[in-house]
Amino acid sequence: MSLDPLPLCLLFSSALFCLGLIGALARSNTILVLLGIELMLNAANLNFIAFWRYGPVTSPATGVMFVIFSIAVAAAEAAVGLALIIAVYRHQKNIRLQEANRLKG
Amino acid sequence: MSLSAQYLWVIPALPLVAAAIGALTPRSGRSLVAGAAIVALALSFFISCAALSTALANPAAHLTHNFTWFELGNDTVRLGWLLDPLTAFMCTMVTFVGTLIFIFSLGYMHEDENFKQFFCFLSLFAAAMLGLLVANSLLLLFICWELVGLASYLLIGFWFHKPSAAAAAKKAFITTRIGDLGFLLGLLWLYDSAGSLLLYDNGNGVLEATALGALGSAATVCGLSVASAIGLLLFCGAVGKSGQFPLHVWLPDAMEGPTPVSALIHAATMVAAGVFLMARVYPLLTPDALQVIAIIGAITALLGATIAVAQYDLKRILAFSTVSQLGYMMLAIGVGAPSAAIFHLLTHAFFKALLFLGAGSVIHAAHHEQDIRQLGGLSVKMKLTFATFAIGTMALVGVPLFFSGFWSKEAILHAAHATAGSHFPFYAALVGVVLTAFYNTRLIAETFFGHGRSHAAEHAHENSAVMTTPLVILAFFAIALGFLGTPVYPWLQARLSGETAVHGHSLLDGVGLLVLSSGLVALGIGAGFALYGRTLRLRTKATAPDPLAIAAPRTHAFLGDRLKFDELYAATFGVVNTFLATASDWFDRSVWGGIVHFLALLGEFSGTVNREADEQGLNAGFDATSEKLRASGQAYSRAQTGDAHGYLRFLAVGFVVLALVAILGGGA
Amino acid sequence: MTLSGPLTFLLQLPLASAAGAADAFLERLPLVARDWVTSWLPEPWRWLVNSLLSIAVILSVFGLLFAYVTLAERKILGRIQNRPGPNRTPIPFTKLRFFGLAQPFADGVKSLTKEDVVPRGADHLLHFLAPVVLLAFSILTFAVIPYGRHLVPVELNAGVLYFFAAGAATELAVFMAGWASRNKYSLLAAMRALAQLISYELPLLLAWVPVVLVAGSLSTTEIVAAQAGWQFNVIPHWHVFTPWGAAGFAIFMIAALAESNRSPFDLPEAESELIAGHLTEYSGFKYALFFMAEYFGMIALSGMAITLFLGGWHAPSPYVEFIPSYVWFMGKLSALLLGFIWIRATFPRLRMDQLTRFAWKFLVPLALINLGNAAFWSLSFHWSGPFQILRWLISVLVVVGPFVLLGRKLSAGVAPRVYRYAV
Amino acid sequence: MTAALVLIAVFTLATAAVALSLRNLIHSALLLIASWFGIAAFYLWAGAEFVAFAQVLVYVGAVSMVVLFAVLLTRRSRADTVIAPDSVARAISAVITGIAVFGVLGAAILNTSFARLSPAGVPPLPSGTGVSPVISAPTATVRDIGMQLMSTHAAALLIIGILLTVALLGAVVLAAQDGPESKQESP
Repeated sequence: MSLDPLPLCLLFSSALFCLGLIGALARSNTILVLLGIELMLNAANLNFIAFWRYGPVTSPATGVMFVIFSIAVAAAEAAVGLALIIAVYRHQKNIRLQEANRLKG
Repeated sequence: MSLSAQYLWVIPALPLVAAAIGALTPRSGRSLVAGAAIVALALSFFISCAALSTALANPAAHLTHNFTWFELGNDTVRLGWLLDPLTAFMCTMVTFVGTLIFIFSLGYMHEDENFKQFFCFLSLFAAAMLGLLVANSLLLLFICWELVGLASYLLIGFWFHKPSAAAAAKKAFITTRIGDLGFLLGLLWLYDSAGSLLLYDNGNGVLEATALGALGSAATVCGLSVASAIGLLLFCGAVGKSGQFPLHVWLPDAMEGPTPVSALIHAATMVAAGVFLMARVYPLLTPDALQVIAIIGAITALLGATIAVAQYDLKRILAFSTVSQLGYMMLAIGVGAPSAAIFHLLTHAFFKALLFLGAGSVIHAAHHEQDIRQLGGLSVKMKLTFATFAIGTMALVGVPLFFSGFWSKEAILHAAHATAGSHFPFYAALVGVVLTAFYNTRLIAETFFGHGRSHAAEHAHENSAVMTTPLVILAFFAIALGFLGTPVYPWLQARLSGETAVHGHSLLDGVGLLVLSSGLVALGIGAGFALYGRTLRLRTKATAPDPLAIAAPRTHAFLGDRLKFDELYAATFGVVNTFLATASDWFDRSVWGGIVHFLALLGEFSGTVNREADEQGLNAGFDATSEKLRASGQAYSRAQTGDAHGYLRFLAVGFVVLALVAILGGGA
Repeated sequence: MTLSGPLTFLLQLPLASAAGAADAFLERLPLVARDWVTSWLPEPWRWLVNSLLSIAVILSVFGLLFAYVTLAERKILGRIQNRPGPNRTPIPFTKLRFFGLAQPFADGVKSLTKEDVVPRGADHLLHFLAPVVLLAFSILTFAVIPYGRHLVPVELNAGVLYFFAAGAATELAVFMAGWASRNKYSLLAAMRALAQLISYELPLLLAWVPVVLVAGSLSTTEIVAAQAGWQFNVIPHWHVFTPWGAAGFAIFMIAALAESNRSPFDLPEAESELIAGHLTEYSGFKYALFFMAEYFGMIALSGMAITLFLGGWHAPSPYVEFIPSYVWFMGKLSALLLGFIWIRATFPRLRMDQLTRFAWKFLVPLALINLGNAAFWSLSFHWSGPFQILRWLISVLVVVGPFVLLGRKLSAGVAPRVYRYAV
Repeated sequence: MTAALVLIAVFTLATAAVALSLRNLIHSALLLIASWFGIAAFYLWAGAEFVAFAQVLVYVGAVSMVVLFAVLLTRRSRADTVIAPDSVARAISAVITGIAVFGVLGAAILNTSFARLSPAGVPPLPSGTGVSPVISAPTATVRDIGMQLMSTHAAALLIIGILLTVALLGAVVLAAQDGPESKQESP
């Protein structure tokens, strides 16, 4: 295993991504699932920064830009997601994700 | 204090912002909207003063600032601002008179429930008018021109619940639009031949030597040179906007609007736009075109003065006098004296605004009574209004030496006399002077002297200071402004023609003309006094007949019907229009309607056939297919488990499988 | 390393004081002192000691300031309410009282020796962490404020953002305190406090955005540098002396009052109505830590207000520039803190609905309009002559017009209360 | 430098892992906030100052509050914040899936030679020497970011603004109670 910073950063971010994935898959509380998804988003942001920092193109701040927009979208996503959770809670009196399946075929 | 042409847009932008504030404020924000409108226009006035001082520093220069609006294929459409003495004088006048009228409106419209909209519209109007003045592109000028038309439509029809006001607004809008069509055609033709609509553009503008030379050498069409044709088309727009014969009919009807609107639109600004346009494009006009303009102007001047003699409505008399005075201005342009035309425009703006505001003051005091037969004896009750109104009238008539109208009219007469072309305009103008003096004497006598001939007139009293103060200020200028352009020291004309030196000449040079016109004025006043002044004591009731009607009943009735122009138009254009409409209607109903009915029957028949075939033949097959589709859909829908975890897991596993395939496949 | 290092250093001192204001001896005194201390140490250690020194200085100076602000507050409130305030604490083992100057230390000893009560069933870890987190983040905010010409602990490119990012974390501590107490009233009060903090976060942020817009930087040092210079040598170029700056400063200070839970926005604690809001279940030194963090927050926000609007460490006139910059900073800070105390003694408390309505319907729209105003200001910077007057006029109108309109809307249907039987 | 990265990574991953395995929702949320701090620390480490502070401001200041409010609003009694354990089978399958994904990603990363991605003319960074790579680091000052936001990315900025507004309104509409419903629900 090399000690270059770029692979390390990427390993870090993929580990974070997989943790988020495991959380989203394993937990039944919708809030925790949403938080897992937030973690996955953050892992993607880590990649942007890592490539911006150590990638081939050095000058423009494109990676930073992307992360800024991504954070804004994540904020919107969190607000809408949690509002959805509250709406779901009002309908079925709990927020277990596997019970929210009324539209199944 | 100086102003770069680059910042000229601030002048129209300020009232525009005020209009926007007005549009966005709720109905209750009366004082805010009125305050914003007045403050914005006052600021515009100060900036206009800065512009004026800049322009006067170098009157021959045309300071411009051009920029690209958008590009369309290979053509770039460019707009710009222009600063020269013409623009600067007009801007200063419009903002100053406009501010006074706005202030007057505070009092006049105070009880109106749509007070807020009124100031919003006024600001919009002022913005459009100022935009028209600062434009360095005929396109931008045309856009603002149309905006002015829209604003005047809104303002004339402000009391839209009155059917007559709504009709007058419509009439004004449509009549001016006829002229605008000619204007637009002229613009397109000009763009086609000159390749630009910028007025001044470092030698490439349409008013500069290159383009003018190119136009002059262009081929002729039907005996007219292209330049003359374009000039006359542009003049069409001015005819509509400035109420020249034969499109003058809208202007008197526009008096249905509130009086400050009449003062603003029909005295100071909008009607002046046509004259301004002609003065602006003056370098473009050929002698042929100028001849036509002079004759139209002369006819208008005579016509307006003649009709005004037999009107009873206070504001309508003033309106016809406006028509007549605009005729004078056009006449001046036609005889080659645009600076005299603008001089008269400026003086006229002040004294006509004064007259309209004075009329507004009278009307407001007399509980919205406008019929001069119902008024009378107001000189005692409204001393200040009477004094200022009298000053305005004397300026309008051209009472010698001390009133501005005298000097500006003198300049026009002088130019008309000196012209190389036809002398018809000159004689028409002289007759107009007599008539003007006559009907104004009648107006003053009927309104302010004698007995109050109605309840309203007897109980009128002077208005508040917010209404009388503008009158006093305007009266001052109605006197003072004339001294800017006396033959002895024609400062204004010199600056307008781009000269820095002023070449005055002694009064004695044109003394014959001076004496002649003074005599004509005296004649008119004398005739008016003889006919009206002496009989005032006898008439105490509103029903008493007009002395002129007794003297010449048929002429009076004909004049009173405004030479039956409306009837003439109704009988000619109206009848043709109605006929065409009826014909189209018939054609629509029977011919096209028949075809459509036939097609519809055909469709109905084929539909019946289709349905039969469908029900008997096709349906069985479709039903079977639908069943199959539904079954397969149900099968697929089982994959839709509603288990979000399952979807996510599926996604992740799918990713792993695909990645493995890619890695192993790529490695192989 | 020999002793010659410190000695040569001392010899250079007179030379240093010969130059201009920026190099005046008093101005450089803190730097000189620091370099003198570090010059005793071997080279590789110096940077670490440098940082530790600034941390130690900030902690001690502002710790002491906190102690005496509490004393000053009690004394001044007492004066305003016609009573003497604390004046009896003597120097230990003597009878010297000195107006009760030892009071803060007595308070400290008292709160340290009190029993630390934790409710049964409370979340022990969070109960402990809440004051720690709060205090930590309050102290973090001190890092980017420029205290003097040469005195910025950390120079950050996005210093202002850092300040408010660290400030945002205090909300977390409030929530932790309310939730960990296992007391439904604590929790409710914490929710109310959060609603207030979030509501006033928005005007607070929007109030300083115009400054960033005009100064063109998020760095605190550059914002201070942008306010250098004087008009006619008496009117400093501080942002507060522009229409948008004055409005921004007012909004900022109001929002800062609310953010630091000060009267008249002290609903979360409201000692006279609730017990202590989300701090009900805290006692002893934890309570003191909360108290300390709140005062730190207030001091930091005042420091930021000085940096953003009041010209930072700049002197108000070149004639008094000989007074070193950090003295000016501390002077302005004391003035603002005095203002806080005075307001507390003067204004009655708001109701919850009035509080949120004031933020959302008045401060936020006003701050947004002010942002546009600042944009206009920076776009019209080259206007001169009569346009300069026009610029001021428009800018003032943009501030005053919405202020009047919004204010009228806010107080519509509300009349001053009439006390019919009280004379 | 690398040591700092490893420290940050371990902190972030550990807090995230513990957060996602706890049964107490409040503790999970708070630990996750700590994890977000770790990510902000990573940004700081990588020299993206502005992003780090934005991360703290948005996640710690705003998203965390929304999460905590959501937790408190979706429970009926205090005990509800401690949720029942989830099914073991699903947890095991989740861990297996996660490890598989990590295996694929990790293999891909380790098998890629990133040296050729380094900018031309700059030699690949020496490994393990502890020399700081700051020399070749790209700089993105706040001014650069602001300039780019207002020029190159102006359209994106506007769209994000609209998106946030719409999301805010949508969230309010979703979470707001309807008139008659609220009457039924209030006991």
